[in-house]
Amino acid sequence: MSNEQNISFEEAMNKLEQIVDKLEEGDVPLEAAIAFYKEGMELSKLCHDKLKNVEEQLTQIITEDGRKQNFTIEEEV
Amino acid sequence: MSNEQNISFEEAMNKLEQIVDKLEEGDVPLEAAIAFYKEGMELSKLCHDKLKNVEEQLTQIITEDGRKQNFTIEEEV
Amino acid sequence: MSNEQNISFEEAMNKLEQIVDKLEEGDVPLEAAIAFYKEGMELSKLCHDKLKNVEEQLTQIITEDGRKQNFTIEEEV
Amino acid sequence: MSNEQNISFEEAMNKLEQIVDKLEEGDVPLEAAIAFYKEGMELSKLCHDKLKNVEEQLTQIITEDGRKQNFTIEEEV
Amino acid sequence: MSNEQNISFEEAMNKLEQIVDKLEEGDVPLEAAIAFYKEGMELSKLCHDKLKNVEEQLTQIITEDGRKQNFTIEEEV
Amino acid sequence: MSNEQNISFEEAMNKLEQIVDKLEEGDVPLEAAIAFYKEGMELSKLCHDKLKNVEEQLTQIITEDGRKQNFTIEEEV
Amino acid sequence: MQEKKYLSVIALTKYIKRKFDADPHLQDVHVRGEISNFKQHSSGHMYFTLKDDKARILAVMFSSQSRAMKFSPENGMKVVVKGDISVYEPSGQYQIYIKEMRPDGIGELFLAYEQLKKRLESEGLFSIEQKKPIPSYPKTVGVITSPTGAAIRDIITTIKRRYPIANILVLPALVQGENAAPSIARAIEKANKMDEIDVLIVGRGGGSIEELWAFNEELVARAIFQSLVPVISAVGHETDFTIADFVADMRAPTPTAAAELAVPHIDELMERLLQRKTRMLQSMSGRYRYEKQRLDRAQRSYAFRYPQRLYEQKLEHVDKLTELLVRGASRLMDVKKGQHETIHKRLVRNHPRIALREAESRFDRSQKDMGRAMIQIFLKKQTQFEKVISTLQALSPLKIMDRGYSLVYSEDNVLIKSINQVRENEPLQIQLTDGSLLCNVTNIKESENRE
Repeated sequence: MSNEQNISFEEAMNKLEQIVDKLEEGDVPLEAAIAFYKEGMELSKLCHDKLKNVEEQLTQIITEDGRKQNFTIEEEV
Repeated sequence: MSNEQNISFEEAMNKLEQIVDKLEEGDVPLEAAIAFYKEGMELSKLCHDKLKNVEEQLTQIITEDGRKQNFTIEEEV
Repeated sequence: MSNEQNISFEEAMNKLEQIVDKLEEGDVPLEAAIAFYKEGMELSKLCHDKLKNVEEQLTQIITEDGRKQNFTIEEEV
Repeated sequence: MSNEQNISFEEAMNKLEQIVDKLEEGDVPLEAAIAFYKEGMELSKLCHDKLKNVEEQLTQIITEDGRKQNFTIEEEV
Repeated sequence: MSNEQNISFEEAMNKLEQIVDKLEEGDVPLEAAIAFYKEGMELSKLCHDKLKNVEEQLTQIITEDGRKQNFTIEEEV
Repeated sequence: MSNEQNISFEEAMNKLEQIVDKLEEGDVPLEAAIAFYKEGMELSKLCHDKLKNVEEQLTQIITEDGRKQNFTIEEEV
Repeated sequence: MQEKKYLSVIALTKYIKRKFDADPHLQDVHVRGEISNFKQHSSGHMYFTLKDDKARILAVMFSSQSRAMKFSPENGMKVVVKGDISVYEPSGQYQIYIKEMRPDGIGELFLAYEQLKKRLESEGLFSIEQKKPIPSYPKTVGVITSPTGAAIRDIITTIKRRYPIANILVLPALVQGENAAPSIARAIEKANKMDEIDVLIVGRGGGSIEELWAFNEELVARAIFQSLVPVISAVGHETDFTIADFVADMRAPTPTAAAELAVPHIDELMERLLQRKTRMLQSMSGRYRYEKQRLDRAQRSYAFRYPQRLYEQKLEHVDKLTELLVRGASRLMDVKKGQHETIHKRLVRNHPRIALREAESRFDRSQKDMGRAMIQIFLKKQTQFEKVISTLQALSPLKIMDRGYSLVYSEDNVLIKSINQVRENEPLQIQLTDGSLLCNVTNIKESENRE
């Protein structure tokens, strides 16, 4: 799990989507399914965290820009 | 019986289905039928336990996820 | 960021343009995109500040006939 | 700047013209523009001063002639 | 200037005309122009004096000639 | 002037002609011209006086023995 | 036999010569003929052949006779001669010894004139380059002519009238007859020696060709040519030219005309002086006016009248450049700002918010899909299980007991199907539908109707 922290959002998402695909194929043995599910949930959490982080960064950029500059992104768009 | 604990849900289910098939054939001596039945009941318990276990894990993962999803197994069915 | 203070307006503009080009190509991973955007915003601000600064200096240089020349960004935009 | 005091009016004008050309071509780096503009303004002032000086000298010569000579150019015409 | 007193009328006139030509062509460097102008004014005065002198001599010779000729320089013009 | 009294009529006339030619050619510097003019006027006066004032010359004949004697025209019968 | 007496050749020749010389018909013979084979020796003797269509005769003319002759004989020339016929002993030839010879037909004088003219001309005596200029204002005029007669009077009066300041020096000379030519030549030489004469008039009044002949003589021509004093010829003969006329530095048709050519007229001189004065004055005043105009022009020049033009235009240029400088800087700023604005807009347009939203939805979808798939798997398995269970339960052999049957198991859990499996007092387990009974065998009875 620890090394999964270093994978990118896209890699994590790809893995997650592979898991979903497998699960949706339907022939997955129960124990395997729950194992996949468990891994999927972890990846999901990872992605979620990354998204959260990105959101925070964006908010920060906007805030910083808003403080430092007279022009704001929203107005310009 | 002890080694049966290590078989998978699907193996247990297969065995169970074989027993059912045999019983359906009908000309099984009662004594054998009872034995099959008994084994079937044990397998049934095994599968039930596995299912129960998976259900519990699912619930637990969702809970750990922290997000309140209003999905329960029963409701989805 | 500190060394970026020393780059010229044109260098900053070039960097900014490269970043914008990459972003416009669209294949940038999310985290990279956010980092690019962040850098882009900083470069843009740097350029803006430099423009502001040059304008102020230009205005400060008094014309031969004693008038101050206005070069203001806001009015011109 | 001190050595520019020794350049001739025509040299100063040529330099000024070159600076104007450069600025009008627009190829000047932003930071260089300020130096160009500054030099241009100084050259402009230098030229202006030189012209002023010539005017004063001319006036003086004409006045002296008026004192020294019985004839003035206007009368002869 | 003192040595210019010794130059002939024609030399002075030639110099004067050269100066006039140069000044009227307008190609004279500004600093040189004032010197030219000054010299021109002096040459002009010199020529004028020399011509005045010639006129006086002419008048005197005519008078000495004894015969009254109705010649005056002005009338001939 | 005194030595010009001793020059012959022919010499005086020739000098006068030369002076006239020079003056008319116009190549003479102005100051020289006035001097020539002065001299020309004196020569002119000299010639005039010679023509006007000198007594009639004698007519002589060379005799057989080489002597000069006055000659008068024999009236034809 | 008598010896014959032989004559010597010379004796014979002398005899014949005597016969010729004694014949009066062969003395002073007049002969007409044409000259050929003409030879003249350095001694002056002439040798030639006199011939006509049919015959020829050798002719000799000694220099003593030819000297007085005015013309020179040439081959082909037709002549009439007077001479004696004699024999030249050494060759034994008879020949005519000419005493007089004249051209046949044309006049001797004319021929002489033509011959001399041709010769002198070829020698260059007439050439223009040799002519000396006649002085404009002669102090002394020499006159070579007869001191009596009209010519001298005309010359003197004309000179005195025209130019009274000139001296006149008369050099008397014979102008007619045998001695005229040497006399004239001498006078010319004398005039040259006197060193005071500025111009010479040589001439006489009109007359016949014979009277004027002295002026056609070579002697006179050479004297005139050699004279250092310019010579005006004045032979009173309006139509024909004498040799002297050709050689002289100037030719006058009459003595009066010569005098007019020799001296200027005093009135003309006075007029000339006045004219020169006027011309000097004109050129001087013209010069003065020209120079004054030139000076005026320079003084009136734009550069001097409006010296401020020297800097005004330049000032304008400086102002214009300064304006361009400000405009250039401003434009540069505009360009840079425009560039920045454009790129900034592009940056903002590429805000990662959209990418974020896409990522979020992708994430949500995956998460949801995974949950749904998992639940489906679970439910499927559960259903499968429940189905098997219910079938199993339906097939349960224990259902027979519901009808009152029960199952008997031995102590070691073996189903008892025969009495033979059991002994008395052996504990047995009887299984009923709703439970089991633990019993002991008290009696064993074998069925009777069993086969």
